[in-house]
Amino acid sequence: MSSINISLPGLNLKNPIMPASGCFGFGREFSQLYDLSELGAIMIKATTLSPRFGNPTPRVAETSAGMLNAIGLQNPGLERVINEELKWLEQHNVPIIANVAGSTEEDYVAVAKAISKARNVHALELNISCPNVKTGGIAFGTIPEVAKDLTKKVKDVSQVPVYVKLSPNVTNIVEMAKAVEQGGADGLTMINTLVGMRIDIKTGLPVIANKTGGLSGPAIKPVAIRMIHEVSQQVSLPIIGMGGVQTAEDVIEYFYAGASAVAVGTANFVDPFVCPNIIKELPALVEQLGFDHISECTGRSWKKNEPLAYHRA
Amino acid sequence: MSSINISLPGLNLKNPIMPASGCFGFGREFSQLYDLSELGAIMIKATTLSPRFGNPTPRVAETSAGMLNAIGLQNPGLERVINEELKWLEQHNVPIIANVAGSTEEDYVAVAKAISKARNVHALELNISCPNVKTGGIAFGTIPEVAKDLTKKVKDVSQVPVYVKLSPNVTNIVEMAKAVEQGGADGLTMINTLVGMRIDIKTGLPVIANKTGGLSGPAIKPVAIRMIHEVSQQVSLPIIGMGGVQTAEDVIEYFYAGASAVAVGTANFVDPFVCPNIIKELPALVEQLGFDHISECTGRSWKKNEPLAYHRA
Amino acid sequence: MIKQEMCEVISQQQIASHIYKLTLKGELVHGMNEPGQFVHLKVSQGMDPLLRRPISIAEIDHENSSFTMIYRADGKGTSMLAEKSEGDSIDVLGPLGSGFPLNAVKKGETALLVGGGIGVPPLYELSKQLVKKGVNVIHVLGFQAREMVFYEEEFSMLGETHIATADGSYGTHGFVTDVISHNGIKFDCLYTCGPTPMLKALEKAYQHKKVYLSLEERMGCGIGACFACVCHTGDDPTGHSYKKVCSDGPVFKAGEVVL
Amino acid sequence: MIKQEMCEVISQQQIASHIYKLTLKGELVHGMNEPGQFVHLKVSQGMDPLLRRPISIAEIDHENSSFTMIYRADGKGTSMLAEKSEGDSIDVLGPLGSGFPLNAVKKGETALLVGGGIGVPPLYELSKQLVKKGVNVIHVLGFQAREMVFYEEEFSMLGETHIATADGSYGTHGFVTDVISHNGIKFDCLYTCGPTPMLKALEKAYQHKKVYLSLEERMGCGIGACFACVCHTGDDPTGHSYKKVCSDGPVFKAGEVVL
Ligand SMILES: Cc1cc2nc3c(=O)[nH]c(=O)nc-3n(C[C@H](O)[C@H](O)[C@H](O)COP(=O)(O)OP(=O)(O)OC[C@H]3O[C@@H](n4cnc5c(N)ncnc54)[C@H](O)[C@@H]3O)c2cc1C
Ligand SMILES: Cc1cc2nc3c(=O)[nH]c(=O)nc-3n(C[C@H](O)[C@H](O)[C@H](O)COP(=O)(O)OP(=O)(O)OC[C@H]3O[C@@H](n4cnc5c(N)ncnc54)[C@H](O)[C@@H]3O)c2cc1C
Ligand SMILES: Cc1cc2nc3c(=O)[nH]c(=O)nc-3n(C[C@H](O)[C@H](O)[C@H](O)COP(=O)(O)O)c2cc1C
Ligand SMILES: Cc1cc2nc3c(=O)[nH]c(=O)nc-3n(C[C@H](O)[C@H](O)[C@H](O)COP(=O)(O)O)c2cc1C
Ligand code: FES
Ligand code: FES
Repeated sequence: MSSINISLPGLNLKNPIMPASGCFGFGREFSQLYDLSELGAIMIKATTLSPRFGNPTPRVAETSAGMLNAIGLQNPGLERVINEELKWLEQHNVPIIANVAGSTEEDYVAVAKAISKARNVHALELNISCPNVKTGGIAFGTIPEVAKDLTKKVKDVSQVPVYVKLSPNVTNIVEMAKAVEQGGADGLTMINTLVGMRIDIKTGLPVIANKTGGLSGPAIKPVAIRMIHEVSQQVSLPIIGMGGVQTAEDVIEYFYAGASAVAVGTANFVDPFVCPNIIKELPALVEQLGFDHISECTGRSWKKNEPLAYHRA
Repeated sequence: MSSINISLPGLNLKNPIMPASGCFGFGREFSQLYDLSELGAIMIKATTLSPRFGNPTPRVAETSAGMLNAIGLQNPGLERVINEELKWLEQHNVPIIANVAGSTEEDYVAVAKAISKARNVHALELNISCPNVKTGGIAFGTIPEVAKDLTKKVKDVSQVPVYVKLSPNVTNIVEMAKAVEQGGADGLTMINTLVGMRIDIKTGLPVIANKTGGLSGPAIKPVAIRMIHEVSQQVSLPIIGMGGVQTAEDVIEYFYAGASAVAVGTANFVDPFVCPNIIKELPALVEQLGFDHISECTGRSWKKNEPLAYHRA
Repeated sequence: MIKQEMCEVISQQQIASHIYKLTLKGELVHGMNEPGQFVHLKVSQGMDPLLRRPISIAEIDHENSSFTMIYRADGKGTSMLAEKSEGDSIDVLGPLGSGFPLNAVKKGETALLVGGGIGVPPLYELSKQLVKKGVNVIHVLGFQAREMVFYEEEFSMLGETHIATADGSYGTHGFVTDVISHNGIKFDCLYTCGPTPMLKALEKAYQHKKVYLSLEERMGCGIGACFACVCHTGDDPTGHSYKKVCSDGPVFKAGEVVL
Repeated sequence: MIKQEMCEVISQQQIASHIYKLTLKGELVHGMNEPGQFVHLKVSQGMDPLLRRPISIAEIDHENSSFTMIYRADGKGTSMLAEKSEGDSIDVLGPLGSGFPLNAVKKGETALLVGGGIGVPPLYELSKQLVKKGVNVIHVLGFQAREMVFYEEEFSMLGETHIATADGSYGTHGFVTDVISHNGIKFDCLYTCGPTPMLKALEKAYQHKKVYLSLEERMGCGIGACFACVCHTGDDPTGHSYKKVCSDGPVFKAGEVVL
C-alpha cells in the first residue's frame, strides 16, 4: 500500500483529505458520524470579527451536478469561534485550517492575528473569494494588487502559515496567484465557487433569496482542474485543490493537475462519510497507479508527457 | 396557445430557438433528421478567412453534466462557406447567423465583410470568445477596449446587424458588454464555454489533446443565467442566451434572466431532435405561465418582484 | 444516532393525486423514536439529482424494522422516488432533527393536530403515539382538493378527524383555521405541520396556547453543518441568534423562531 | 435513414470477462444494411452520464426487428448499460456511419477478417453477410487473455478461425499479425477493426492489398455535425482535408485517412 501522508507549510497531514470550509461547520455534527481524527485536517467555516447571521433563506439551490449557496458567511464571530468552537475541537487530534473572512483589511488582520494563536490552528485560509457578501470583498479576490497587500498584512500578524483561497471568477487566475505569492502567501487553496444563479420557473424569481450564489460540486471540477494545472506551473506555492471532489479518483485528478492536498465540500452533503471513505480507498489506488507515495502524483500531467504504464486490467 | 415569434435586429424569427454555433455544423446532417425551416434561426459553425483543420484529437471529453471541446475552429474557410455551405442552406427557409472568427482584426473584418453579403445571412455573431485557439484571440474576448475596437471595425463593414458573443472567462462581464455596446454592437450572444480540463486517471495526461477545452452543457447554465441577469440590467442590447439549454423550461429561465432568444448547443448531441421538441412545447408552456407572448418573459426576474400567480396544479 | 443505510423498499403505492406512500426496511429505524423527525434520501446513485431530499417519517414500525413516508411527487427527485418499487434500495440518512414533544400533553388531555397538504404525514406517527399514551386527539387536515386527500380513514381510527379543502370539493370549504373555530374545537396542546402561511395563522390565533410547529426549509446537509436552513429566533428576531431547521427543528415551540 | 427510437431490451448476458451481449428490438433495425455501422446509445434518461456512447452493430436480425451489440463494461456509461435487463428500454440513435463494403470481394474469393478485442463484434455481421454471398472467410481474432475471448464458436461456424492472446493464455501467443504470417494466410481482401496500433501494423504489412479498417474516435454528435472525430486524409496528411469517423467512417479504405 502506498503512502498518503503529506507535508505542507504548517501542516503535517496523515492524509491529504480535508473537508472544505463551510461544508463541515466546526466539525461538531460530523463528529457524531465518525472520528474526526481520521481526517487529514479540517477547514472550518469562515470566521469574521463580529458574529454574522448571513443571508435570508432560501440559501441553497440545486443545479445540474452542482449546487448554489449564498450562506453569507454566517458564523458566531471571532471570539466565540476561538473560545467555543476551536476549544471544543481540541479534543480531536486533527490540525485545523482557519478560514478568515472580512469586509475590510482591518477585519481580516484582526481575525488572522487572534485566530492564528489558537493552539490547534496550524494554518490560515485567507478567504478573499467569497461571492456571497455584498460589501467590499470582491476587490480582494479580483484585483491582484489588493490581494497582494492584504496577504502581506495578514502574513505580518499571523503566527501560522497563510494559504490564500482564490476565486475562479477572474480573467487571469495566474496573475492573482502570482500576486499573493509576492505578498508572501505560503500556499494556495483553489477554487472557491463560481458565481451563478437559478430562476424558479413557477415564480419567475431567483431561487436564492440573495439572487446569486456560489456554484459548487462536480459541475465545476473541470474549471478547477484547469486553473490548478495552469497556476501550479507558474507559481511555486503548494496548492490545496477543491471543487467537485467525490471519489479517490477525483483526488488523483487534482494531484495530477498540480495539487498537493484536496478539500471536499459539497460531497459531504451527498454522502456524509465521503471523506473517511476516500481516505480508506486512496492508498490502494495510489499503489495501483504505480506510485509509492501520493506526492509523486502532484503535477504529473504537466511534468511528464508519456502516459502511465498502468491501465486497469 | 401563446405566441413565440420574436423580432430582433436583423432577425424576424418564427420562434426564439436556434442551434448554437459549432453544435450543428452547417445544418446538412440535421437536415436528414428534420426540416430545418422549423428552427427560428441557425447559428452556423465559426468561419475563418482561410480553411482550418483545427486541433488534434481527442477533441471532446465528457464531464459531470457537461462536456469539454477543443475543436479549434475547424472549418472550410470563408470562400467555401459562402459558395458551398450558405448556398446549400438557401434551399431552407431559415435565417442564418454567421459566426465570425479570426486571430487578427484584419481576419475578422475580411470575413465579416464578405459573409454579411450572403443572401441568407441575417446577422453576424462575432466570436471573440473561443477558448480553443492558441494565437491572438484571447485579448478580443477579455479586454474591453480591444473588444470595442473590433466591434466597431466589424460594424463598419457588415451589411447586417452584429451580435457579439461574450466569453464567461472574465472578471467583469458587464464591462465587456458595455464595451461592445459602445462599439456599436446590435446584440449580444452569451455565453461561450468556460475554460476547463479533465485529466485521465489511467494515463495521467489531459484527456483532450489540446489539454484545455471549453466547458458546455447543463453544468454551466447557472453561470450563464447569472451573467445574463447581470448584463441585461446594465445594457440595452437584446441577448441571445445559451449554455446548457435542454428543455422548454430552460428557455423560460433564460428569458426570465433577460434573454430575448435562446440557442441550444450540447443538447443537440444528446437528443438531435431537441430543438424541434422545444419549439413544439414552448407555446403551451408560455400560456400555462400566464403570458400571451414569450417576449413578456424577458427580464421578468428583475423587472418584477412578486412571484407569478401560476403554480403547477 | 444518525445512520446512513441502504434501505430496501418494502412497498410503494400511490394513495392520492401525485401522493405516494413508501415503506422502507432498515436498521436505522431503531434510532427513530420521536414523531416529527425526518430522513434525507438520495433518490439516485449518480449525480442527477445531486442532493438528498428531506422527507418526514410518517409511521415507524420497530417490530418490522420498517418506516413509512408519504410524499408528493412533484420535482425531479420525488418523481424519481415514485418510480422505485419493491426490492429496490434507497440510500437513507437519518433519523434527523428533533420532533414533536410528546410530554407537552398529559394522559387524558386533548391534543389538536393540524396538517396542511404534504405537512400531514408526520402527524400520523405523532397521533399514534399520543393515543398510545392515552391522549385524546383531534385532527384537522387541509388539502387543495378532493383528489389530494389522503389518510382520512387512518386518522379517523385514532380520533375525531375534520377535512378541509381549499376549493371545497371535499369536507369543509376553506382553511383549517376556519374548521377549528367553526367547530369550537378545544385543546390543551396544538401540533402542526404545513405551509408557512398556515403555521403563521395558527401561531397568531393561539398565542396563549401551547403550540408546536414543524417547519420546512431548503437544505444542504440536513445535519446542521452547512447553515443553509437557519431562521431567526423569536427573542432576537433581527440579530445573530439562530436555529437550524434541520437539527434544532424541524419542530419548534411557537415563538421560538421567526416564521 | 438515421432514426432515434426507444428500443426494448430483448436479452442481455455476460459472455466473457467484462464483455456483454445485448440484443435490442426496434424499427430502426430496418435501416441497418451495411455491416460495420454503429449506433449511439443514451444509457440513462438523466444527465449522468450526459453524452451518448457509440457501439458497433454486431448482428442484425431484420426478421425479428432486432440487433445485437457486444461491448466491454468499463467506464460509467457501459457499466450502466450492463445493468439493463429484459423489458427495459434504451434510447438509440442509428444506424450511423458507413460500414464495410461487401462488394470489395467477389463470390469464391477469400476475405480475411482481423479483429482485436472489442473491435471483434462488427466483424461478426460482416462475416455472416460475406458467407451468404459465397465468399470464403478466415477470422483472426486477438484478445488480451483467455477470459476475454468471446464468440470463437460463432465465428468458427462461418469459417476458419484463429485466436491469439497477448499473454498466451489461449490460442496462439502474440499478435494477430504473427498469426497471419505464421499460418501463411492468403486473402483477396482484408477487413479489420481493433486498436490503432493493430490497424497500423496491418496497413503497413499489406500495403499492396485491398484493406478496410474500422476506426475509433471520441465522439460528440455521432452524426457529422460537431467535428469532434475528424482525421487527416491520406493524400493531404497535414492539410485541411479531413474525414469524419462518425459519418464518413468508421470504415475507411487503407490509406484513405491517417491513422
Ligand atoms: C423537514 C422536511 C420534511 C419534509 N417532509 C416531507 C414529506 O413528508 N412529504 C413531502 O412530500 N415533502 C416533504 N418535504 C418537502 C420535500 O423535501 C420536497 O418536496 C422535495 O425536496 C422536493 O424535491 P424534488 O426533487 O421533487 O423537487 P425539485 O424542485 O427538483 O428540488 C430541487 C431542490 O429544492 C429542494 N426543495 C424543493 N422543494 C422543497 C421544499 N418544499 N422543502 C425543502 N426543500 C425543497 C429539493 O430538496 C432540492 O434540493 C419536507 C421538507 C422538509 C424540509
Ligand atoms: C464507432 C465506434 C464503435 C464502437 N464499438 C464498440 C463496440 O462494439 N463495443 C465496445 O465495447 N466498444 C465500442 N466502442 C468503444 C465505446 O464507444 C467506448 O468503450 C465507450 O464509449 C466507453 O464509454 P464508458 O462510459 O464506458 O467510458 P467513459 O470513460 O465513462 O467514457 C467517457 C467518454 O469518453 C468516451 N469514450 C471512452 N472510451 C472511448 C472509446 N474507446 N471510443 C470512443 N469514445 C470513447 C465515451 O463515449 C464518453 O463520451 C466503439 C467506439 C466507436 C467510436
Ligand atoms: C454551503 C457552502 C458554504 C461554503 N462556505 C464557505 C466559506 O465559509 N468559506 C470559504 O472559503 N468557502 C466556502 N465554501 C466554498 C467551499 O469551501 C469550496 O471552495 C467550494 O464549495 C468548492 O468545493 P466543492 O465543489 O467540493 O463544494 C462554501 C461552499 C458551500 C457549498
Ligand atoms: C463541440 C462544440 C463546438 C463549438 N464551436 C463553436 C464555434 O465554432 N463558435 C462559437 O462561437 N461557439 C462554439 N461553441 C460554443 C457554443 O456555441 C455554445 O456557446 C456553448 O456550447 C454553450 O452552449 P451549450 O451549453 O448549449 O452547449 C461550441 C460548442 C461545442 C460543444
Ligand atoms: S441543512 Fe445544513 S445546516 Fe441545516
Ligand atoms: S462525432 Fe460529431 S462530427 Fe463526428
